[in-house]
Amino acid sequence: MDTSYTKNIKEEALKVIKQIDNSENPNLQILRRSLNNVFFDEDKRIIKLGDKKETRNYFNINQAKKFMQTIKILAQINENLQKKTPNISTRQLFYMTRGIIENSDEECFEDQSESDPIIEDVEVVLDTLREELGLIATPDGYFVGDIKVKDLVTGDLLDYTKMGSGGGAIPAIVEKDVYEIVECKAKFVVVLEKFAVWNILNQTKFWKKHNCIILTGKGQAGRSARRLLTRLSKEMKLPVYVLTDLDPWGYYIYSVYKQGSISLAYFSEKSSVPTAKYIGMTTRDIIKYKIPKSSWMKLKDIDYKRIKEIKKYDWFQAKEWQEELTRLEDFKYKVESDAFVTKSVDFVVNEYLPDKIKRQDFLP
Amino acid sequence: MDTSYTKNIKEEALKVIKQIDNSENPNLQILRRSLNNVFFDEDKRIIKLGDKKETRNYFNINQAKKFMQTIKILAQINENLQKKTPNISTRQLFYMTRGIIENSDEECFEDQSESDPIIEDVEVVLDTLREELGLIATPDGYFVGDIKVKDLVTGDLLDYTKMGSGGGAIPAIVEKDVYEIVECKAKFVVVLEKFAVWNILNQTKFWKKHNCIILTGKGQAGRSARRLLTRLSKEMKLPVYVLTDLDPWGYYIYSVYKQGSISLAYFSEKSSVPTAKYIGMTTRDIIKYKIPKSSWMKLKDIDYKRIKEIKKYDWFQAKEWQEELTRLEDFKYKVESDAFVTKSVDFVVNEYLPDKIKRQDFLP
Amino acid sequence: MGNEITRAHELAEDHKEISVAEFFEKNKHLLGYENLQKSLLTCVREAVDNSLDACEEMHVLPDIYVELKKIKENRFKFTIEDNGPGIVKEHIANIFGKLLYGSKFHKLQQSRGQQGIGISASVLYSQLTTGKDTKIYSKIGDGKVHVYELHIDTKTNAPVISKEHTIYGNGRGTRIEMEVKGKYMKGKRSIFDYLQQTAVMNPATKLVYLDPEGKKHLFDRAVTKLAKRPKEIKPHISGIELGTLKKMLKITNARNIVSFITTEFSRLGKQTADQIIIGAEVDPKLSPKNLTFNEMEALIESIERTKVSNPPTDCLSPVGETAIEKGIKKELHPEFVATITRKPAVYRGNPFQIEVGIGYGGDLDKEGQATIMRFANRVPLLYEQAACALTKSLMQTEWKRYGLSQVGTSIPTGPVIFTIHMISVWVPYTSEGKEAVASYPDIIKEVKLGLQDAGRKMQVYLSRKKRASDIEEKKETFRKYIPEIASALSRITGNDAKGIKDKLNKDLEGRVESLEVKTEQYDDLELNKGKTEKEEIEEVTEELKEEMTEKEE
Amino acid sequence: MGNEITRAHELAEDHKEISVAEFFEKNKHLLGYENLQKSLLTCVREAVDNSLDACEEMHVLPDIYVELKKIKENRFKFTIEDNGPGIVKEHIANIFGKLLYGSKFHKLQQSRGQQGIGISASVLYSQLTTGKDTKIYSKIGDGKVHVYELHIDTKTNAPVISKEHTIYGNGRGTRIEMEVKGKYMKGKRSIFDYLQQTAVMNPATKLVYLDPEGKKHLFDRAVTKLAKRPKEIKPHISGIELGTLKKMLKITNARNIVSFITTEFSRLGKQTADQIIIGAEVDPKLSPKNLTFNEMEALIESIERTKVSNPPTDCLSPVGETAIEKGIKKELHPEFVATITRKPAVYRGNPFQIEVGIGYGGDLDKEGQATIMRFANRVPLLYEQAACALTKSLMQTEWKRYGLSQVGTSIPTGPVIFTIHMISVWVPYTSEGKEAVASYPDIIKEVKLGLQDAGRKMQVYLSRKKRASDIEEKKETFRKYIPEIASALSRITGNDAKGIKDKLNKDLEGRVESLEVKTEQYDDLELNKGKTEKEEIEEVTEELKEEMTEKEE
Repeated sequence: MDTSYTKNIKEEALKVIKQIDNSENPNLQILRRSLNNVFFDEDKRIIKLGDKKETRNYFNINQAKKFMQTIKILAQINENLQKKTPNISTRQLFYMTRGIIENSDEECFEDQSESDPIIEDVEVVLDTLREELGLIATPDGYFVGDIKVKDLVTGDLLDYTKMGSGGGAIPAIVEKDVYEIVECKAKFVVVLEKFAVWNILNQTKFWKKHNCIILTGKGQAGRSARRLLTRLSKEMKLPVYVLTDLDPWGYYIYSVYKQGSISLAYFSEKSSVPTAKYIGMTTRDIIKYKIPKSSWMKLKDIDYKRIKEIKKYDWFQAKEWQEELTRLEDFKYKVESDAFVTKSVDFVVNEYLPDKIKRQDFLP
Repeated sequence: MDTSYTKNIKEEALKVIKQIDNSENPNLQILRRSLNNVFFDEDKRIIKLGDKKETRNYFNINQAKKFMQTIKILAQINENLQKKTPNISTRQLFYMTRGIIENSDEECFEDQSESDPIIEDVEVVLDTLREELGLIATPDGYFVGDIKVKDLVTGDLLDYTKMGSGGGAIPAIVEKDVYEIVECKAKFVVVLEKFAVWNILNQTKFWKKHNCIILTGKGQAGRSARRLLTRLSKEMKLPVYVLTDLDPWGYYIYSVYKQGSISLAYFSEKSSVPTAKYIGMTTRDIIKYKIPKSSWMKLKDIDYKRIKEIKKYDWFQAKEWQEELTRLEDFKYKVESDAFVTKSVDFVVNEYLPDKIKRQDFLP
Repeated sequence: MGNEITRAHELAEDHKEISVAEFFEKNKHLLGYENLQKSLLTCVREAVDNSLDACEEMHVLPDIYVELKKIKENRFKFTIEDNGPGIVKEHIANIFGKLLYGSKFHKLQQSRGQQGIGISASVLYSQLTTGKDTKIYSKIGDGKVHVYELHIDTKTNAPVISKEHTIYGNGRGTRIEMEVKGKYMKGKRSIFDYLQQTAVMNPATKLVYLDPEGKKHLFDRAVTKLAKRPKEIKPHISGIELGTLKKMLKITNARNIVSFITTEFSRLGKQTADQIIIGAEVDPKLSPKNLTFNEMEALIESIERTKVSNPPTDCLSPVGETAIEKGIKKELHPEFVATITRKPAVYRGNPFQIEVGIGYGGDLDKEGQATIMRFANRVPLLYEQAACALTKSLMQTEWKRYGLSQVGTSIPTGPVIFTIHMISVWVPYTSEGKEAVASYPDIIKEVKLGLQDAGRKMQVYLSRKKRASDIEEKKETFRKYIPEIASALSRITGNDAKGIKDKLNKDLEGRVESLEVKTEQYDDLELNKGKTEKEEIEEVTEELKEEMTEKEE
Repeated sequence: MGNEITRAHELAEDHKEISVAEFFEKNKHLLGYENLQKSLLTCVREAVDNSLDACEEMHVLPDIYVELKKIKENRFKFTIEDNGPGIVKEHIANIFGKLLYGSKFHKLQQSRGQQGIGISASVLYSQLTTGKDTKIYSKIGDGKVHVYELHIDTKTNAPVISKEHTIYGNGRGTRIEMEVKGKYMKGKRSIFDYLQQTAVMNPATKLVYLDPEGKKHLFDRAVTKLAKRPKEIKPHISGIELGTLKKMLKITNARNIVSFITTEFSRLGKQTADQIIIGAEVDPKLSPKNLTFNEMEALIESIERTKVSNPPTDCLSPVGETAIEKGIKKELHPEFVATITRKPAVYRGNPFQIEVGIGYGGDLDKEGQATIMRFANRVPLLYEQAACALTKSLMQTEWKRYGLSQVGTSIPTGPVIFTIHMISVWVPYTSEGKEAVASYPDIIKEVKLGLQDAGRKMQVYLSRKKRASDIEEKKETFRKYIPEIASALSRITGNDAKGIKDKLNKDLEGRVESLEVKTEQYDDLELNKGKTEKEEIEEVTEELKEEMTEKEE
């Protein structure tokens, strides 16, 4: 654990004590994480936080409790870091800081939904990621391919060509200081939204035949899957191709891998793959590959609404995406990647992916 | 793939054709999976299906569509087995059989919720598990410990002492014919409901110190986690201890590992660990280990309702469990296993588990 | 002190008698003249009711002509002409020019008008709002036409005749022309609506209506036989008030108390009279004039304890199930009509009878709440629907039981029309506006039972209809899946798909026939599930008992 | 043909005049005698109203004694005694024994009774239900007591005096004793409820009530000054009907049309009269008696076009904001009362005035809907709440704007009581039962504006109250988290927790003061957010315009 974080926390605390001594309104300066301070960096092509700061005052009725909670989370993280406790989940941190306020029956945190945003505040205050502060999210996802990683905590050498039918689990923390990529012969990465599709690729040894890494975050990507993909792209310089469902939700999952998300803009800066390509499924593929009608599902109101929203996002302004979104609206159906099997089970393995990659037929 | 299944399917189909030829009401005989044919086998201490059969007639307005659907699923599975396609998910099977009925705009299956129960019907008709029919559920869960497995499909040797910080993923299929346990030096298994707790045990190498396997199904256990645990218990004769949240939902998760569930009674027969023990958390532990109040959460109406339900289940009739359930009602709070950290982060590792195991302080 | 005496005397000087015409001139809203739209309708209603009553009294098939002409903004000329008996010359002035003058007030007989106040109030309204006189033509069949123009002197409640002459003319009938302030509206509670409803419940009537837009509407006869003329009856003894008894005792010609009871009241035999008198411990030979106050009280109490037979029912003249059915079909064109004429019943000593009609489907509007047409003695009730006992009874009926949609105790929804008709020698309106029937428990009970009777008929129709479409639907379902089954079985076994398909289709046809037989049995089974009429009567009676103890009258 | 002539003549024989007493005997529900409970209340109300009117006419502080004694099941003896002027001997019989006999009918003056029908109807009800005569004692201050026992001959609508004598006695006043059939109930619309509401809106009155259970209730005076006596006025010209104009033209003594207009109508100067006449293009020198029908119509149309000033308002005597406040506080003990007496306004030529009171909190019931007390000329209106314009106006008001909970356009909920008082020389009831005010747009408008006026006052009170508790709450919140902050900062830095805590607590106290100042500013800001009175008037007027075009009268 990096002791610089405990130093930073102490500095913040001393600033507040000084404000109190001076009878100022005790406050913390925190980068705003609200929409109006999130923007899409056209150059770097990622979603970033701006530099607008919010002043969290104690003597403001809407901020008082949050101020107290922030100080309390800082104190607990400080203690965990000092004691070098194992990594814990945000829910566990919630319990550690929850305690009942004296002379009342009110809890410091009523609910985890109160502590989670404060953790994000602390991340920006200390300019780091929660993973560095000993906090983890439950990981979810698998990957295989010709890559070897040394786990610096356990000392194990993990060979992702030898992970069996189940594949390798993406661990909760994949930061350099604990998870060192020692060798990578794979030439690109294919990310699959759906486990079932990844599983077909794994069973048919697609990764071996095409010498690539196949990775799934099982739906909307978790933190460590995104961090891992970022490292594969930035450190190993591997091209990344993403295959999702043909619906606004699938498009968005792709965009989160690529540019990050608004709600976790700060994390996005450190977990994005601006060079990622969208391999499919696209509306044009439906015709091109004659995807049968039994794979189609009617778009619902909520889908149309989501398409409209996505159309407005800065990072969907590329002409290709605007056209694709319009085509989807006109098409009136969505197609889940699970549904590729209606063509044939190995269609995605032997026909669709090889063909798309060969022709480099991607959306940006 | 076992060709006996395709033979069985053909026999079923020929039976139906014969009925049609004889102008009988075409029908299938299917073991009932409804509550009134599920019972708790007091001797074997598992939840089982009885032998009541249901006749699914075509010329019955409430059964006609289901009859058609059953035949259609049988035909598709038959085809998959014959073609030896890779394993697919139940959603993928849904898409493969969904097609629109000719001369109508009705689909054979409107929704996956229609095809899933038919798959269960097919399992009982063919007296097998879906995993044997090339169908998988998305796996979820991790385990580590001194055990080595040979993956007979890939040929990989999987050493679960060398899986790094992330641990080994439980694959979707852990049946003997593809997943062979070649060595197991671990002496027992600790099952953790929560990933966060498992993660602390893994980080602190609890499994190494106590020479055991630690396994988490991340909440309510999936099919492959239950099958794996069953094999560890039956084949390796390992004692199994389960640690869940102190609430009716936690108790029930334990009971599913141990005796199976009503809704999947047929699967339960093949996936249960009647010798498993409940290690905690119990209401008595709250006092014994002085679990602080900030770990407690008020029981809600829905919790009380669930306690009442569980109290009635045949497999919760043991005196110890009845008393425990009453104590929980009286206690009025639940305690999540995530909340153990309020004592200290290593409490569960260094104090709670070793002490409970040493004293063999379990609920049956 | 002197001052105060003066004050009381001063105050006394102001006291004077008020004419009933003055009273109603100021309180015209009590008689249905509340606003321009309703006032216009009230004028038409009073006149049409009178014409129908007159025709029926003469037992002639009514032939009525109504015309409304717009004179200017909010001003109409209203003309009505009938083929009734006409009015003898001497009475014309009083009938139109005096409030509280009429032939029906003291009679116990089912009729439309009751108070002798309707048409004269229209004259009052006309003169008040336009200053014009009303013109009356009367022919009684003697070859003459008596023509009057008149208004009312409100100070004296007496007619003022401005013109009067006689001309020659054949036939019989009355024609009225008056000018009134009013507002013409279409839709609900319009004059068209009123006339159409009148046509529904008076199916032997022919009505022609020329509306202000010059459009002519014909409501033709559905039947050509008039219902029998209701008879006049004596009062019924049950529910009599002490004050009324006292008055009757004073003016009777009966020599003793027994004959008083048997002659002055409806259907009271000597046996029952004796029973009442014994119960009251009164000397039966006593002259009615000599009864003491305590004896009268004892008599009242004894009457309350004695079970007396119901009044005669020949005083009531229902429209009849067939005639109502024809009336509904002719005007509204539903696909199905159920009608029920209940047996006569009694509330507070007054005989009454309920007739219910339900029309379903066809041309009726499928959207929204059902239409309710309420009638009292064949007169449509257009206003105060919510306050009316007939509506309340309908809303309290559980229509789901009979196959209609209904939210709680509201009006059911769907393509349905209800007609509820109450006939009685004395219809208890909640106000002189004659818009709503008062909620007497016995009336509510009868209406509910009538609705339930008709509801059961409708339910049989609806479930038959549903069964038939159910079978068709089932057949279609079975047919639909056969190709899928055949193809799947063929894929598994390699057998010929077409063979399987054809065999299954053939089998289906045979099965549908046996299915149809079975369905008929279902029909019976489901009907048995409903409550029997006896159970329903008990249920309704029970409900009403509770209500009565709450708001006893 | 001969036959038919006979039939018309036959029918004619039945026609006869009906006495108004007979009419109301049969239609007693029109006068409030619908059921036993309501009938008993109606008797008490008519008598109390008469007593209050009589005392006010003599300008004496009313002192009224009411007693109800149970004789047997559903039979009561009702006694009332007042300290009014008494009734001169010659008028006693007619006042109690003749319907439509009174002093107020022809007057345009604000008073309780209006029709000369109330107390004589009670006598009629009493004799009808119990057969007993009514006993009246009258003292006009001349040392004598005139005692009468009488009932009504309904055939002739005339008093029948059974006993009559004079004894000696001092003072003034009237005492009535009658026996009636009735039912005694507690709770809503009970006699207690009615008397309490009367006490609220007649705060100068002292009422003593001895109930059938022998319990004595005192409703004492809240003020000792009677409101000024309302004056009689002439009719107002606006909204006059053609028929009325015609009648007035006939009986006037004015020599020409100008003086007719200026003398027979309220507050009409020569200038306006000229304007009307010029507008009608009528010769101003014309004698009123010689106007043609067309000229009358032209006059009416010109009146409708001419803007005339409102009628005088000294004919109205409001209770006043302070007196109503005292009345509400004395009887109901709320924590806050807002009262508003609106300026007089006019509907259809009749001056009227609205007074509104809102009581909040204190002893009022916190659960359920607010209580609404409606009054017309100081008389509580107990029935037909939903049909009343006063209630409708209240429900259409947006109470959330004034800090109360309200679902849609329903009665708001919470510990609130509303009093809505309409005074007028002519209160337009929807029926003779005097239970609900008719929905004239001008009345609805005034009530809404009155409610909004009072609502604004209440809202200021409620938001002040809320602000004060808000500050306390905020302070408490800030105090609460200080120990947690101090301890956490201490854990991080090692600094002394107590020091940080004390410093923060000290700082908090200083800040609260400045907070209180700021909060006052908030108060203003929030009030500004609400609509101004002018905007509200415009809004209400706009709404009413729409309604009027829909159901124009």
